[in-house]
Amino acid sequence: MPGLEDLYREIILDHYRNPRNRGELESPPALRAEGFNPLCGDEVVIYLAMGGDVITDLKIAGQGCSISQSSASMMSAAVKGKTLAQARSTIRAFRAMMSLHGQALDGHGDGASGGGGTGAVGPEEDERTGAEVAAAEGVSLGDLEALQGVVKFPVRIKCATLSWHTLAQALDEAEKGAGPD
Amino acid sequence: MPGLEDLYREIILDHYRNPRNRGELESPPALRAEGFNPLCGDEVVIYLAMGGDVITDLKIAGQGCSISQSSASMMSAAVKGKTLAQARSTIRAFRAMMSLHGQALDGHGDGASGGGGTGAVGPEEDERTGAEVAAAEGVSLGDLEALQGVVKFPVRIKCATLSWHTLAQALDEAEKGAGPD
Amino acid sequence: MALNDFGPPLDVARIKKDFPILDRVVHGKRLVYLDSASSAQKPLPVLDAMQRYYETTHANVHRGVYQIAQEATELYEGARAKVAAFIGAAAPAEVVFTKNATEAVNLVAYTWGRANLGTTDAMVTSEIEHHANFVPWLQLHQEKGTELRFLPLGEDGTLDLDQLDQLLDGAKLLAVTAASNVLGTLPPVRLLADAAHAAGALVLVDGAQYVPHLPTDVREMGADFVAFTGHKMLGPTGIGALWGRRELLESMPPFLTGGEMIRDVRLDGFTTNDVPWKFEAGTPPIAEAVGLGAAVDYLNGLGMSAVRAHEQALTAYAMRALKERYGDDISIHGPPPGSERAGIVSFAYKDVHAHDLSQVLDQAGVCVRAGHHCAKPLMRRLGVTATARASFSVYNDEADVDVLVDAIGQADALFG
Amino acid sequence: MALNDFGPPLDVARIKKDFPILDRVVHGKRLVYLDSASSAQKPLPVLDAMQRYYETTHANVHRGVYQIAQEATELYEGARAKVAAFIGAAAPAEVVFTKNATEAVNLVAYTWGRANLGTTDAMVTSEIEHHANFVPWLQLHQEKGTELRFLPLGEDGTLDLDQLDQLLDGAKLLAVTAASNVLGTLPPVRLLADAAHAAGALVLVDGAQYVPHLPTDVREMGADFVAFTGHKMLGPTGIGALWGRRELLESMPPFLTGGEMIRDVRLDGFTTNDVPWKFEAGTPPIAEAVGLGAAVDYLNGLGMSAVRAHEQALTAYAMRALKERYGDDISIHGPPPGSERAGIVSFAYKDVHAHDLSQVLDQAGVCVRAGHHCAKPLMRRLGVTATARASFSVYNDEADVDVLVDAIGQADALFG
Ligand SMILES: Cc1ncc(COP(=O)(O)O)c(C=O)c1O
Ligand SMILES: Cc1ncc(COP(=O)(O)O)c(C=O)c1O
Ligand code: FES
Ligand code: FES
Repeated sequence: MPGLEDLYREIILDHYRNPRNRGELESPPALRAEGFNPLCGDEVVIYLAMGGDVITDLKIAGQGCSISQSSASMMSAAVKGKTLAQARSTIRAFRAMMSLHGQALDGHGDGASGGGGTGAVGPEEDERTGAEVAAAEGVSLGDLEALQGVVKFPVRIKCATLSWHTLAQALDEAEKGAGPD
Repeated sequence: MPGLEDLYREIILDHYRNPRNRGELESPPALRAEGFNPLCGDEVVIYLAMGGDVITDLKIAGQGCSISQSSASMMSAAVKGKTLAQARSTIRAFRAMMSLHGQALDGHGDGASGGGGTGAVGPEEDERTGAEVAAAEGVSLGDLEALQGVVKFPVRIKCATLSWHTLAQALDEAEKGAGPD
Repeated sequence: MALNDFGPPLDVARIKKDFPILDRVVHGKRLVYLDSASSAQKPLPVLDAMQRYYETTHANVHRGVYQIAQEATELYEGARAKVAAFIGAAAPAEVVFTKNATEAVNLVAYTWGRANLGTTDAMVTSEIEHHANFVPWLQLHQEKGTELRFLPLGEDGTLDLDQLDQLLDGAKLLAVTAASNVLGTLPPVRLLADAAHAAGALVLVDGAQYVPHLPTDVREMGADFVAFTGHKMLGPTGIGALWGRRELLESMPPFLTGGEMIRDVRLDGFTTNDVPWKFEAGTPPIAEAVGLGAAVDYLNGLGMSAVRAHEQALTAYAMRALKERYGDDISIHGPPPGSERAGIVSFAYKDVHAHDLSQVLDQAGVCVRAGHHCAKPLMRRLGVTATARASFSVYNDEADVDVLVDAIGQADALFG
Repeated sequence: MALNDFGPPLDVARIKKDFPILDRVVHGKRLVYLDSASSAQKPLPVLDAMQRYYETTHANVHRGVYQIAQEATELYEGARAKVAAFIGAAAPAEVVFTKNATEAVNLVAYTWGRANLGTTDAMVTSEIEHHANFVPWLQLHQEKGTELRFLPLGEDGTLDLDQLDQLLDGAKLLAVTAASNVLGTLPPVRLLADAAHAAGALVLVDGAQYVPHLPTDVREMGADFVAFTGHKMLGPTGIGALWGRRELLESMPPFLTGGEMIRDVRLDGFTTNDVPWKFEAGTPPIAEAVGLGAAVDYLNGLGMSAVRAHEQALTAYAMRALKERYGDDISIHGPPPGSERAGIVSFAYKDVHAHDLSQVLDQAGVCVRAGHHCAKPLMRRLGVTATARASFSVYNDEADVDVLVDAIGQADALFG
């Protein structure tokens, strides 16, 4: 049976106590996306400033538990300054790490046992581990690997993935904005 | 555990094989009432000819199981030629005999365990036995007492009472017709 | 799965041991349960799974952070995954747990139906439907004025498809059973579904009598919705299921509202959860899902092809035995011997009323259903008010049929 | 029954032995189950009644002539009679079995509500409702334009009744909880019902958190409808109930349609069965009714006054203990100590998120719920997104509370 130490790693608590990139950006011009965890009612808001293909700034607002807050904080550190494509790769690797292989309700990971998702999970999920996907994508999850223990606590998976789903939405917006329209 | 002999007494089978007063009357002038057993889909139709206060003729049509057919036949024999008041007394006594004291779904007997009644049972039901009610009402159930065994087969109670509910409806009609309107 | 891809045949003697109720004695006789089409009996693994759930794991699902709530949620969602795999659903999210098959059909009628059907539309159903797949459409017809049409019963006990294309013309829905609970008829669902889709209609299949007895692949069926029920497939009472194509379920408005099915609620509005939870308002039948999951495991253990082969053989045996013993004194409704039918035999003996016959059989320990079987339009079509019906499951064998056949003649003593 | 007409006090040590799950060990600790407001645990007599039912008597109800079908029907209808007596109904026919409390409320909204409420009418509910007694009215408001008004939460954790008469003016329905699942608040239902009736409104009471814990007399409550649920009253999942005044139930159109709820069906129309069956389409939760009947027997055996006295004392003890140990680091929502409340304590510890707190408590074997408790409008009103909630039942004692109180401080190690 997993213990608390699997969940609340020191790095996680540190990001929770000292969240990085907390705040807001003026929107517009910044993109704004909201995510919602129906299980608990917690909410995350992401502000995204793009310079061409690059995430030049990113801020996080909203509230939630230690897992969601630290995951958002680590995510912000991981993708700030990165290109859209790099951010997508990181999302893929993180989602792979968070997925419960074979148990998923919709056949592609995430929240096998959660009463409700926070938005559709993309069909890009696969059967590889997070590390495998990270290697294949050429990204490093770094600190984020501390969140691996969350998988052992299925109802908390939504906490960890909340900000990532929201980021994915924001990136979709960003690409739509940049697209030929 | 009750056996078949409790249910299918010889008198009952005799009435089933040789039903009394089977047929129809022209209506109008005869009153016509239909009863329906939702459990099995069987139906009884009663034709009632009144001469003032007296049931001068009565015919039974429709179809059903041996219990419902014989009960209707015996009923027709018991009330034909009787006054409205006498017929009501007989109905009361018969219903009392058929009621499952204390088990009834609606607090007044009849079909404690049947999925659906064939119409509201009047509030005149009481806690006395059929014989007590018959004595108090000054009527004799006679052959009808053979139906007592049906009470041990709760789902068949509706079979036995089907024609009686229908008769009660017909009498209501008759009284309305005779009333000051 | 091909129907003739049999696993080992059923070892009924061993199977009977899994069903404690079969040890029961009534009127001094062993219980011969031939009413599984009404409700099936439950094997010990199903009862044990529920008992164990309550004794070690019960908690409300989906929201609890603590250990047993997590375990309960995994068991509940795990059961959904088992049921989904059992019927060939694309994903567990396509399986909505309801209280029975009836609620499953009503769910579609109240949501997709109310949202999509109007006065100028038509629905097609059939004359052989159970009330569960008929009254909801009649109610909708009365409320919305949507035309209701019927595939008629043919002379041979199957649906008469001569007018199929005309009937489907302008229809938005075909609601049809995959197996008649009275006649045992197995309509050609795939053919009907293809015709309906070609005509632009969606297809709801009543699988209540099919899913428990034949290998089922909802996608091969070509259906858009399939309704079925736990208690007829060796599972507990209190649970049924609606399978629906995911995009359809997602496009439908919610039905029952309250906890669990929402994403957010404000004083002035609410948003809905993802499927399937969007349609599961309130505390779901948790222990019942666990039991249903165990029932699916049990059936998979036997092999659905073997189940079908067994029940098919037993049905043929019963029809033969009845005719051999009673000749013209017995008449059997539905498809003639030799044709495809589910393990259901409706019959009449002389002019003994079905309820009287059932009462006589009860004295011999034999449980058969008598009545209209919740298919009154079909009864009127057959010109009867009631039939006696024997139906078979994995725990029945030829000895059971023999007891039935012997006992029927006992009606002569009373009604001969 | 007067609240101070106590039977003997509960012997919790003996009661605990009836609940096998309490022997469970999680994370090396004994299970301390403090989430009964979410779902209660089940005593052996309830589990045994269901097991015995399946092992000896199962058959579909209401139609079978044979012995076990008759017995099953008697057990099912007998359970209805027990439930009816438990809540003081005038007759068993006033109790409709549903799948849960949520369906019970929806039943009224879909039938009586759709038939009787229009654009010019108003409904009154409150800010402290569970989604089950809120979203159905919101949905009806969205569909029919019926105005929806709210009794506000007052400063003292009870409903603010200052505007009661204005709110009820022109209202046709008051839908209010008898016990808040978050705050433990016990609104003055009789007073509210009298005012509503005076204004010409019907009264639906959400009894989900009341019926399991306080002596209930639906007629003394003055209600027209009361919804409640089996799994919160020591009964199984998969069953709930709607009590309604008989004339009202009789006057309402049907809801779910199909088998069992009909009197007759033709291709062009149907007539409905008598109440309560009119509202019980399809195969009902039979084993679950048997289990619920056994739960009612169990509660009656303890005595509902004694149950209430026990839970009230335990709640007061918990509130005192939490405050004594943690002072201002703990804040408790709802009515202040000393006032009436159900056995429910929602609290916050420092600024630890409720889910993190619940996760810490789980390591100590303590099950408490964290979240919005399906009462999001109330959460917004309280200005929080979630609370931690401990709730009590007959199998809890002061030792359980002590484990909870001790464990809370362990959050400091992580979040201090
Ligand atoms: C006050 C209240 N009403 C209604 C409900 C709904 O009960 P169920 O989920 O059994 O439908 C609950 C339980 O969550 C509740 O606490
Ligand atoms: C063909 C068919 N459809 C639907 C049903 C309804 O199932 P349930 O009563 O479980 O809702 C039945 C069972 O009686 C049936 O035989
Ligand atoms: S509990 Fe809400 S995000 Fe973790
Ligand atoms: S079975 Fe229909 S009246 Fe007896």
